[in-house]
Amino acid sequence: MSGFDKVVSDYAEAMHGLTDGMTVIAGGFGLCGIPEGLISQIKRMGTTGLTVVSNNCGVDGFGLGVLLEDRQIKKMISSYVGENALFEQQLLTGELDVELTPQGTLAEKMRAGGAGIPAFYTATGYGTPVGEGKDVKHFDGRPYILEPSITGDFAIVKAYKADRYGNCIYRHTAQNFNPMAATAGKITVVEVEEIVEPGELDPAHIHTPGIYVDRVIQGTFEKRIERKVTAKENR
Amino acid sequence: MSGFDKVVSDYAEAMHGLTDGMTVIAGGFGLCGIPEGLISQIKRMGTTGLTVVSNNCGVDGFGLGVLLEDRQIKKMISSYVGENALFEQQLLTGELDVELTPQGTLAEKMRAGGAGIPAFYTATGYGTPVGEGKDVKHFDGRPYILEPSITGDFAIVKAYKADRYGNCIYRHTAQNFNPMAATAGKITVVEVEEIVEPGELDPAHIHTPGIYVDRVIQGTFEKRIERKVTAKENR
Amino acid sequence: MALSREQIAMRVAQEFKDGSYVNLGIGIPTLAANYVPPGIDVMLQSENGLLGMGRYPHEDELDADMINAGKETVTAIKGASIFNSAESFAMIRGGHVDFTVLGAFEVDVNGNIASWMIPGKLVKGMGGAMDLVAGAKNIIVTMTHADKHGNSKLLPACKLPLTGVNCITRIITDLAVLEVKDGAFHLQERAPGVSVAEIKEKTAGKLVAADNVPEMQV
Amino acid sequence: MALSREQIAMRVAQEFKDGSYVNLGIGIPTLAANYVPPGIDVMLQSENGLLGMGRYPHEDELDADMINAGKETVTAIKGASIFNSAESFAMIRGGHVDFTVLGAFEVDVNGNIASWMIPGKLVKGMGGAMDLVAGAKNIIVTMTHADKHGNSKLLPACKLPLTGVNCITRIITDLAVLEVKDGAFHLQERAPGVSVAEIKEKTAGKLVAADNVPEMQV
Repeated sequence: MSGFDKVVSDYAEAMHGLTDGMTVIAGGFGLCGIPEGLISQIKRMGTTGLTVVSNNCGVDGFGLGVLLEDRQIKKMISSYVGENALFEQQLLTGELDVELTPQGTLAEKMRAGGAGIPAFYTATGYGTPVGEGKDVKHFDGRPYILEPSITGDFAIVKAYKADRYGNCIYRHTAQNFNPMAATAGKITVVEVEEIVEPGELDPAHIHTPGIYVDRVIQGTFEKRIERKVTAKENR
Repeated sequence: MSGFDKVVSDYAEAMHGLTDGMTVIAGGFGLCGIPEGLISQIKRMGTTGLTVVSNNCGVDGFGLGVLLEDRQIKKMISSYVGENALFEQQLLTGELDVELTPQGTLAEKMRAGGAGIPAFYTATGYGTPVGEGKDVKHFDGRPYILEPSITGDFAIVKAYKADRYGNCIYRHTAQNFNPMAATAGKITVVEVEEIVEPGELDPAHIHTPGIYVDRVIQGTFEKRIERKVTAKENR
Repeated sequence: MALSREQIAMRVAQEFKDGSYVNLGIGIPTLAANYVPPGIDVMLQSENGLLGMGRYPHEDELDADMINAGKETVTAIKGASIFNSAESFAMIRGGHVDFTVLGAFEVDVNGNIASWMIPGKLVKGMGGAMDLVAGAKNIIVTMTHADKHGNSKLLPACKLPLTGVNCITRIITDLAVLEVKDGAFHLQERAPGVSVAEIKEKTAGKLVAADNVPEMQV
Repeated sequence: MALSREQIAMRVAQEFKDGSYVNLGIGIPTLAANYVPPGIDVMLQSENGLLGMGRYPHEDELDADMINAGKETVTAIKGASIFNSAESFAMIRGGHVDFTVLGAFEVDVNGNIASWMIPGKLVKGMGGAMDLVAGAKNIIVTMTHADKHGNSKLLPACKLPLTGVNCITRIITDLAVLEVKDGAFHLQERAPGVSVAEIKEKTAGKLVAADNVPEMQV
């Protein structure tokens, strides 16, 4: 089954084909479950004019935040700016085009993009700035807005383990947006902690079937913690 | 956490509240992964005028097919009549109202119903009898039809294991429509092969989180095989 | 006297019913988890994909892959489930979460809420708040009755960009418990020692109060 | 001579590229799995929720929970994945399946296909066929060129209720391989010993054929 072997050996090969002006969908929530090495590779490549779809844009100096430093990102589609000062600054100065999108709508847009559903109705955002200019339809007397799906030229994903065929599992809450991102890229690249042989993952518990995955690369991860909070009570 | 204990002790309690004219969403594909005991309970209750949403309607004398015998079903929403003679006969005589729905659209309608999405666009069925009378919209030059979601008064589901909180896992291809059905019932009842204690199932590999589940009952299953085909070659 | 943050959280926790699935926003809402009354069990949903959120971890349990929606390190209870963001918001949008508790900048008499943006000043993004107010069965807003300049946050009409429309039915502030219906704030309870007159004065939107308004039990 | 079912299946299998994800309908399409050329690997998707379908089971491997979309007992290969029906059709609808092979009652010069219903006679339901023809990247229709009464199944316009519109680009019958484009059937290959004239005669829709049409290699 060598035709299904998705493993690539270096980051250049992993992100081969990424060019200026492309759309990149990235998994991760805050700094949790982010494809650290693939992001570094994009920084190294210096690709510019990117549209990046990701719930957050990392923090200053880590995660997707590093792509803001060299102005590689033209537009962010995110739900949360949070405490990323450079993100907020580039947003307020208008340097960066930001399409703030509710978190659940963002997740569903990625899923819909991967699933061949071009648009869906949701109550989320009706009557708010998010709903402005969008098609409204009533169902059972309640107003909903039409939200188009999202697909990307590339999807960059962080998984825990993947087999050579690209079947992936995620660890704990590092799952987050990764499975949806994986479905929505024309080229989907997965960076993993461990590559295993086909048959090692339980077929019934695979989070992302390999059909969505084009390339798999073994990564090393810093796994920075954004907010370390520990229990005050003794055990 | 007794408030989260969903386990009920008998079938009467499991299907309590089902009344004439209700909509029941059922998991299962053919005879695989069907809630055998819950179906028997509906037959025992003699509830009539039901709308049943299920990919198939069992076979003559087994699965949902038994509900056709006493004319308990007023309407079926299914993708496949197949070799169920009584189903086909009641359809052709007009005794049974049948809304034939493409399999993928049916699965997505259930998922959307559970996920608070009232309708979505799909290319499936455009230009066919399925698309007749439905809203059409073009995206990227291609026509799509608007499909409304489905919810039910009850959802009846077959799982492999569930814990007391209603977290479920499915076995092999007995998963099929069950996870979507589970999300789309006002009251969701799950019949399982084994009830386990909370903590026994790996949190990252639960197929149906307990939040969707109202009642869990231990069942016994015949698991009839519809088409037994075996390998001709020797090992 | 006006309630402390902890007391507001205590009063919020009294709303929960046994067996409730609850999503708590950052700040006062999160504190409510500490004050769930005896005999009542709730399960916490964190919208990044965790149902059955537990306590904070001890040092040796710290795990970068185990966080909540506030990006804090957490643990999971026995019987928890972990899933992707689409599934998490399917739960929320589909109305499967029983209670959502969140903060706000402003709420008005029509149940509109503004909580995510102050134009020209503060842009944090809406995160999951718009989905939560559009989806949850019961939404409880917790906030101080007035901002730090003394301006009422309970208005005839929200001025800031909205998070959701006609969705807020219950508000718990440092001064009062209010129900929102029929275009008015209906005073249900007042903080111990706080008069109806004071609450009326600090409520810019229409306030309806009975003759006898009981004190909160906190 | 017209091809046998097995020969049609053989010719279908020549279409597959190494590393293709393939969904095979019931009947001749399923047979194609037996004739995949050496050096080519395909992974079979079964729309009830299985990617990486394997051979039929031996008696001692029989498992009621392990079936394919034809409801037959099957096995899974190493590296298979199993998932729910919504996920399965997300793959199909989203264009992730490379090849779909299915049977048909009729196909017309505009790439329309009818395969699921004969009014008043046969109502089996469309199953997953409508999703498959709307979603897959390459769709191959396999069927006999004419029905058992000798009537052509390649028409100027389908008469039966449609399964999908403008979606069929490739047809493999017992007589020919045809491409559908620009409102005509374009003859690519003919069955060994079958003349272009015979194919033309048995094709009711417009047929375009070059002077030299090669024979199929089966």
